[in-house]
Amino acid sequence: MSTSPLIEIKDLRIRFHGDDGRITHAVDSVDLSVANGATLGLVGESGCGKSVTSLAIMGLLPKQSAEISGAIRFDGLDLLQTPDQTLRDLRGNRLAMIFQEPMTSLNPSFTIGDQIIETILRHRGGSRKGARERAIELLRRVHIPSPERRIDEYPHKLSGGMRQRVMIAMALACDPRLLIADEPTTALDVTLQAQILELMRELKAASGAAIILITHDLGVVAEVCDEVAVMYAGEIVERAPVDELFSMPQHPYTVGLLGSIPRLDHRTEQLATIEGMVPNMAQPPAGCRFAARCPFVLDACTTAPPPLVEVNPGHLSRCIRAPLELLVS
Amino acid sequence: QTTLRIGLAEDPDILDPSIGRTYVGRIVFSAFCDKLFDIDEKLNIVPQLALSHETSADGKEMTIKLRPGVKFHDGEPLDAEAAKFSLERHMTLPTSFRKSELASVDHVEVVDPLTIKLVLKTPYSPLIAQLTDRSGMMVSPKAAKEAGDKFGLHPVCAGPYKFVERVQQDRMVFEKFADYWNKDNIHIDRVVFLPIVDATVRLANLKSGGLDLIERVLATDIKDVRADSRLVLSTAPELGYLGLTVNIGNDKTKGPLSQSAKVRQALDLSIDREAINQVVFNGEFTPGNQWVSPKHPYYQKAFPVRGRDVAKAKALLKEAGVTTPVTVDYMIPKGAENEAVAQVVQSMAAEAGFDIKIRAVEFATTFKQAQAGEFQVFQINWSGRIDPDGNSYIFMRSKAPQNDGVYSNPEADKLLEDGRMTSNVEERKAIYEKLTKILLDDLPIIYIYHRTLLIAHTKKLEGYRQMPDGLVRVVGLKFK
Amino acid sequence: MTALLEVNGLVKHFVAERSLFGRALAHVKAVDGVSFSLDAGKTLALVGESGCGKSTVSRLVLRLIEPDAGAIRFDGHDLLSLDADALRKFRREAQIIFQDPYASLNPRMTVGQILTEPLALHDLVPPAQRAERVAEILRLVGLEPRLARRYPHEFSGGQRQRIAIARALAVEPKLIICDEPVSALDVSIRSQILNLLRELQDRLGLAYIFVSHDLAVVKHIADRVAVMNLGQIVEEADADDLFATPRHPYSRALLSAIPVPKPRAKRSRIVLQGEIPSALNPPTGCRFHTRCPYLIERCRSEMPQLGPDGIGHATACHRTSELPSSAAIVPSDGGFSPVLEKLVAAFSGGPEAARGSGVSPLGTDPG
Amino acid sequence: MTDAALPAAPATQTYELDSPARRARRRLFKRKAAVFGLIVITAFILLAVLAPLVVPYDPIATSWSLVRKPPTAAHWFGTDELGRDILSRIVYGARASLMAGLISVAIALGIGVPLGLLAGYRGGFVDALISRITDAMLACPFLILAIALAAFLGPSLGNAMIAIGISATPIFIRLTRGQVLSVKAEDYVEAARALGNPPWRIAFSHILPNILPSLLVQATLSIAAAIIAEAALSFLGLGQQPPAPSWGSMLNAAQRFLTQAPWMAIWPGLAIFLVVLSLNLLGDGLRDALDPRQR
Amino acid sequence: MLNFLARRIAQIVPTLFFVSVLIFSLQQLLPGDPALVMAGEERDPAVIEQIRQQYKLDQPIPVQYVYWLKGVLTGNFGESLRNKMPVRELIAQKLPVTLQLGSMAILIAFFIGIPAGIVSAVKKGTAWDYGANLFALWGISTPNFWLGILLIFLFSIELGWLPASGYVPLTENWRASLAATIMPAFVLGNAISAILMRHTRSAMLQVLESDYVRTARAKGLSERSVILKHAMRNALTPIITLGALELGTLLSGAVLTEQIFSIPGFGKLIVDAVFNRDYAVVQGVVLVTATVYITLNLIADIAYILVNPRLRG
Ligand SMILES: Nc1ncnc2c1ncn2[C@@H]1O[C@H](COP(=O)(O)OP(=O)(O)OP(=O)(O)O)[C@@H](O)[C@H]1O
Ligand SMILES: Nc1ncnc2c1ncn2[C@@H]1O[C@H](COP(=O)(O)OP(=O)(O)OP(=O)(O)O)[C@@H](O)[C@H]1O
Ligand SMILES: [Mg+2]
Ligand SMILES: [Mg+2]
Ligand code: NI
Repeated sequence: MSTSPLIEIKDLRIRFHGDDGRITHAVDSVDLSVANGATLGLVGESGCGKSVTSLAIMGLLPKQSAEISGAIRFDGLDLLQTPDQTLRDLRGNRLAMIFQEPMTSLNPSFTIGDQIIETILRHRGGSRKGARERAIELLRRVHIPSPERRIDEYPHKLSGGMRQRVMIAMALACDPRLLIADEPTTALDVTLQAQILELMRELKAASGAAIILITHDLGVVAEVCDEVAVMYAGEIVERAPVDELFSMPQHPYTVGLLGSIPRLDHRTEQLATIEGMVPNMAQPPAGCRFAARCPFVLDACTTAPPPLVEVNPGHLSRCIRAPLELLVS
Repeated sequence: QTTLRIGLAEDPDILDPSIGRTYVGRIVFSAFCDKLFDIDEKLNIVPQLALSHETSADGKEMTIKLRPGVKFHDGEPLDAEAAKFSLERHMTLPTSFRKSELASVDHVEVVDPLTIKLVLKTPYSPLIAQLTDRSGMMVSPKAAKEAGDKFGLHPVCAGPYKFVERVQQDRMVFEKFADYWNKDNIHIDRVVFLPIVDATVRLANLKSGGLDLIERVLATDIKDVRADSRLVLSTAPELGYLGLTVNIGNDKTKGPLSQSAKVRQALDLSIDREAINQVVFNGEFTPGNQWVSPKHPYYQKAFPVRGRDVAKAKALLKEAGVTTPVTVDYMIPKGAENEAVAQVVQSMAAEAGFDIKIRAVEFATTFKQAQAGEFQVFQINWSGRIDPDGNSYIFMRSKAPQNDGVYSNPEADKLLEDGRMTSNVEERKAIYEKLTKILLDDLPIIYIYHRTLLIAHTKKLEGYRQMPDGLVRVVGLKFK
Repeated sequence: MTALLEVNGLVKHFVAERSLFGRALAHVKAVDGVSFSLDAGKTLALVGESGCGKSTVSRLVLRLIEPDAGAIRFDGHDLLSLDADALRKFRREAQIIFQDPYASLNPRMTVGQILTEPLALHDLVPPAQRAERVAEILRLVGLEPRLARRYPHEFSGGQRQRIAIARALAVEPKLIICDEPVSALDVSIRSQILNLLRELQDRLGLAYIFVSHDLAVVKHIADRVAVMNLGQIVEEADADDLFATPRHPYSRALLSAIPVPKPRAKRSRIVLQGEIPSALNPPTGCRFHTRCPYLIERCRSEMPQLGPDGIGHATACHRTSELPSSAAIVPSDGGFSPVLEKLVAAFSGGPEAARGSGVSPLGTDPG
Repeated sequence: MTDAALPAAPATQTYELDSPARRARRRLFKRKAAVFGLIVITAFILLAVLAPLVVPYDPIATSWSLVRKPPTAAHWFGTDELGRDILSRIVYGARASLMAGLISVAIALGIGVPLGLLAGYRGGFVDALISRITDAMLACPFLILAIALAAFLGPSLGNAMIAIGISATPIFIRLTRGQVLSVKAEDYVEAARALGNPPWRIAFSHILPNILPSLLVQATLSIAAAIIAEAALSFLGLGQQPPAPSWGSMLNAAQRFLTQAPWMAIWPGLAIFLVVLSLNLLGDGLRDALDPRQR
Repeated sequence: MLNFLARRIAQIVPTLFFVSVLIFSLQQLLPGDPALVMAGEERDPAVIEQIRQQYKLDQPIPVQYVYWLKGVLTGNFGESLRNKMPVRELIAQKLPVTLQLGSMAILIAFFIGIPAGIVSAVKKGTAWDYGANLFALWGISTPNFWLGILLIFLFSIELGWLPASGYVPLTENWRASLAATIMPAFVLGNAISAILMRHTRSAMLQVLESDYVRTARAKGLSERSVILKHAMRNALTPIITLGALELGTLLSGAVLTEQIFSIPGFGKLIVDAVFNRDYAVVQGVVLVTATVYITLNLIADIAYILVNPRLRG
């Protein structure tokens, strides 16, 4: 995993210009990288900028309102500088994405077959018949029973889990190098979630694609990711290999997150809570964005934004009080 | 193939001379349904399908000689039997509106194949005039018997053109009848009537060549027509009038106007007829004060149109002892022209002390309200009849059907009856002079003006002559 | 002690399709013979997949919809025989809070109005003292009284959920039905609400019916758990018991699928195969048989009954006794390392624990 | 948590009065087009109310010497077929048009909303009956219905308003019913039921306020439509009675003088256009400002 | 779905019943005596009485209704009081005219409205968008009859390019026919195209924000195929229903437009009939209009189901 990363994001900043002139700082100086075959988990509260980051990679942010700066290097190519046409050739081909809502992400007016075949024809060309065969093959790979029959069905006939499989099949249609999954299981029941996660693990092993998995469920992250990046208010506050993060988080926010999850193994009377609210992204606070909610806050926290520093090898944290062990020892 | 396209101001009702009742309907009839008699510019009665007529000395029998060799459009001959049939149909068809016009006729006798005799119940001098209109129209007995009251959907007469088709509200098409008795004078192959309600649009169509002739040009458009070198304007004084029917005897809505003739005279005096003519009709119409226009042979020159006299009107109101302003419920049928006239009357009368409340009622409801007496003044147009009796009797005779104001004066009744008895023009004029005096005092109807028939056509059309009855006669017309 | 709520053989079928003349052609068997009981001050959790009838049971228990069959006894009274007046009185006793904090508050009423309404409806407090009472309730759910003048849209999801809870509390009920009260909330806020619910239960002696599909949450909050599948309860037991030894194959699958925040957690996951049958056309026999890994012939034809075992653990499965041990099914998250444990404690101990800062924890303004 | 004495943060002050209505107003005022519409309508309303004070001439005073004169310095908009000042008539006509718009929509709201509430809230047979009658009324062309009603009631401005109001009713029934059905399913209505609210209270204090925004938007657009309908009826002679002016009857009169006095047709048409346009702009603005999806 | 259709069709019966009651009672309430109106100037009491009897105008209203309904059920709509033509024939004569006018108007509306809506949604916030919106506002805010008058003034009176009025059947002379109907069709279509444009725009905007359009983009499809294939298909389905609903607007609009342009279609027929109190004609025409409207709506519903796979199954 020490080879040069497949995708490398440097100092990504995204601002939205609202109709009323308000500017939302959705993402601020985000650095990320994912190596070939690795799975990166991106976690954080609602609205912290996870989806926006992933859409930026795909080049799907609205052109009129989104202002993007920084660099997203994919396989040596800066996606932010790439002409639209080239980007379109990459999308669905070497870059693929799965969305959260399986119910609405498929076009209700076309059969699932049409929608998969379309992708194949777009990037691979060839005959429609060949594409259809490949589509059936893909559906089989994502464990859809009797794919020959199912391929001609419309999305509304399929259950949520099935549709999410179709979405995955579609994403895999051209053997992407990078797969971005934006909360692929949030809308699903636990049993279905287990099925989909199982499937993703299986496919990851088979295809060797890199995966960015966006979620707010730390349990899901623990199950499938190699590395985790925790986002808060548009920034990455902590980045670590998965084991490290769960055993010794180095950012108070992550500590709060972990503490607020009910545990199966022992019963706590009180869960940890993170009081207060996410800062207003139209006017982000000057210092640490978590300062207002942080029990470990110092005066220094509110004056200057803390940098993302390596606390342990491979473990970065944006907190001036890290390493946090020192706080309790 | 030449086609004459005529723009009408309305869509006619049914094309059956017995049932038809609209003014425009008569225009269409004249293209395909000849009558026993016709009129000329001077209102003289001239023969058409009849050759001559003769009234017995006691005035109770009228013998009519028919024109020989006349055929209906279906080839049936027009003989005495057919004429008898037609007249009897007018008199007996349940829904015939000609019944009252021919009410004086007791029965019709066939004298010989080309002569009929009308036997009357009482002498009735206006009868001959009635025969110049729909009552005198002859229909094919064969076709009429077959079609019953649907005859009008496919009429068969003895006129210059025969019926081809009709699309409601769109057009009526007629083509030259080859066996017409006067076919030498027919130069145009087809006649098409097109109802176009909007006068501006009608004129625009005439100008653009979409029509060859239009009726009822707006008085305000006359300047326009005269200025256009491609157009010709034909005019004639109309037989009818616009009058204000005053509710005199109908209890429902009696008011100061019904109490005293003085109040009516005051209203009359407050109106400047010439001004109305100028403002609303560019001075093209004829102000009037009697039921026939000043240009009519029966106009009583002894009683000319009086000028406006507000002071006298006020004095009369004072004399009558009414409190001013006198509020008047003034009903008019909807329509821009009616409303314009009413508004001018309103502002004029206001100066004399009348507070006129205009109530524009949809045409369909006016007659019902009129009959029920739900008005104090009813401003209404009468299209006019050839005989002066047609403009007076039914409106002013006690209990006459159209006497909406319920005017009743025994003296006037007597004179109205007398006028019907004699055909002698001088005698009748004398009778009507007495009648005029009474009515101008009583004022059951205040006459305002007489319209001028305004017909415009392209210069290409030759030989057009306008008669006072407003009909468009197609015989003799030709294109340059 | 008699149960606060006793539900017996509850049935609710929704008409899914009607014929020309309004005759029902097809039914969704949303709830099909559900029985359970709940003691005062306790929490019963209803878990199960989407569409299994959890919300329908909740609404039935409150008589927001009328059941087709069955009996509901609340505090010893037959709920279904109440007339309109009595029903209105009952409304004081039991309340509901919903999943979506954005949809459950009337956007045209201020928080004060929302909270005053129940007080006025049941004439609980004289008009003059209502404002004071509203302030009290707000404080109870951890909101500042001055917020009463605001409208719901000015609050975050968590705060809204607090207001919804406050509204439910206003009538001083004995039972609150929580229909997925935390599903729509972020983790950090979720824990606040869960803490609040527990605190209120302790303080006011409330009973909860807690609907959820998040099993970790259920474990945290529930005393008893009923697992539902396609309109029926397939297993009911004390929470600890169920999580220790789930019996029904469906419960096993559910519990085995819980993702836990521990990488490489020990577990023996049962991944269900086959499609979820529809409630419109439920399978014959055991409704779980189409997906059951332990299927035998009998399951196809005969519907198993919910059989109690004497120690309060009931299961509706023909093969309860024959199934393998369920020991390792529930994954173990192992807990925190001691250092992390302390750190978390320091975190939740509030500012004082680490270093006083004076930041007000609540009532920060939304963006 | 016993911090009743906690000082209110100053930043919150601006939010204290942020009711939904206030918020909508703020958003409305941000939209230029809507503000334009509002200004124009306000101007017309002012003109209508203050008509006697602002008009240069008596709108019904005829003048024989001034028949159909094109616009001049004395008569900015020219004169009509009876020599009346068109500007004055337009100003007075605004009264007729605005009244017609407001009153007929008030009638439609007054009948339509209760019926819609009833149909949507009660459901069942009542709903079916009301819905079918609504369908039947919608199936008859609006103008025909209005013409027939106006003819039945007799031509007058008041009757035209009633006719238009009744003809516009089914739209409000349908809208209200649909909105009620969707609001009825909201959790907060269910919560209100759970609190023991009687049905009428739910209908009037929970459902009605929440469907009001869409009714308001529809009302604005319906006022625009009603103004056109009134003009149409007056154009056909079934509205305002002479000599009182209304834009429709002015157009009707103008039709005869299209060639000689086109200004007679242009001003009333423009007035209708401007008012209707403004109402539509305002309606659009309101729709956006009241849209619950925008927070 | 068949069941849905059956129910949908079953709803038509009571609706039509109410339509018939509505128009019947409405026009029985109309003031003015049809017989008197028919007589016009020639008021002969005996004849008027005769007409009343012949057309059962002297019977109580419910009796008249039953007579009328009986007739309608056997396909006999009665005959025009004014010109004795069977109403059925009258309708047959007029229907093609209004159909031609209506379809031209709809064609104009669709050809202007839908592309304008799509362009303005796709180019939201640009000059295109503002232009299309301005057009829509103009279309909605211009009274039909005023536009008609202005067009006549401009194109017929001033420029003399087009006939000011009248109608020529397509079969007789298609050029003249088009020339005669283009102005009224434009007047009618103008308002509808504006409405369609607005609906298309908002439907399109909504669809463009949908998840599946994002999916389509994520697949690397060209913008063209995203819009023309994925977005349009879904945005235009509701337009079908809307188009059908707009037919109501069309029929209402036709009433005045036909009056102004003297087009002998349904609108003119009905207005004249109302003013002439020609009951049978009003009843017949409104009934047919309502039936046509209801049927078209039904067809639109069916079409909507057919193009919508979610409902089809
Ligand atoms: N098109 C847009 N225009 C303006 N603001 C936007 C847009 N898309 C996202 N944002 C804003 O950017 C911020 C980050 O949003 P994002 O969707 O990335 O959150 P997220 O982390 O994916 O949250 P969730 O867990 O709810 O999906 C939010 O404040 C959001 O309001
Ligand atoms: N009013 C209704 N009319 C018809 N069907 C209904 C109605 N309410 C619920 N259903 C159906 O009843 C079944 C059970 O629904 P319910 O809402 O109780 O499920 P749930 O367990 O709460 O699901 P979720 O976890 O998605 O909230 C579902 O199939 C649903 O479609
Ligand atoms: Mg997201
Ligand atoms: Mg639910
Ligand atoms: Ni406190």
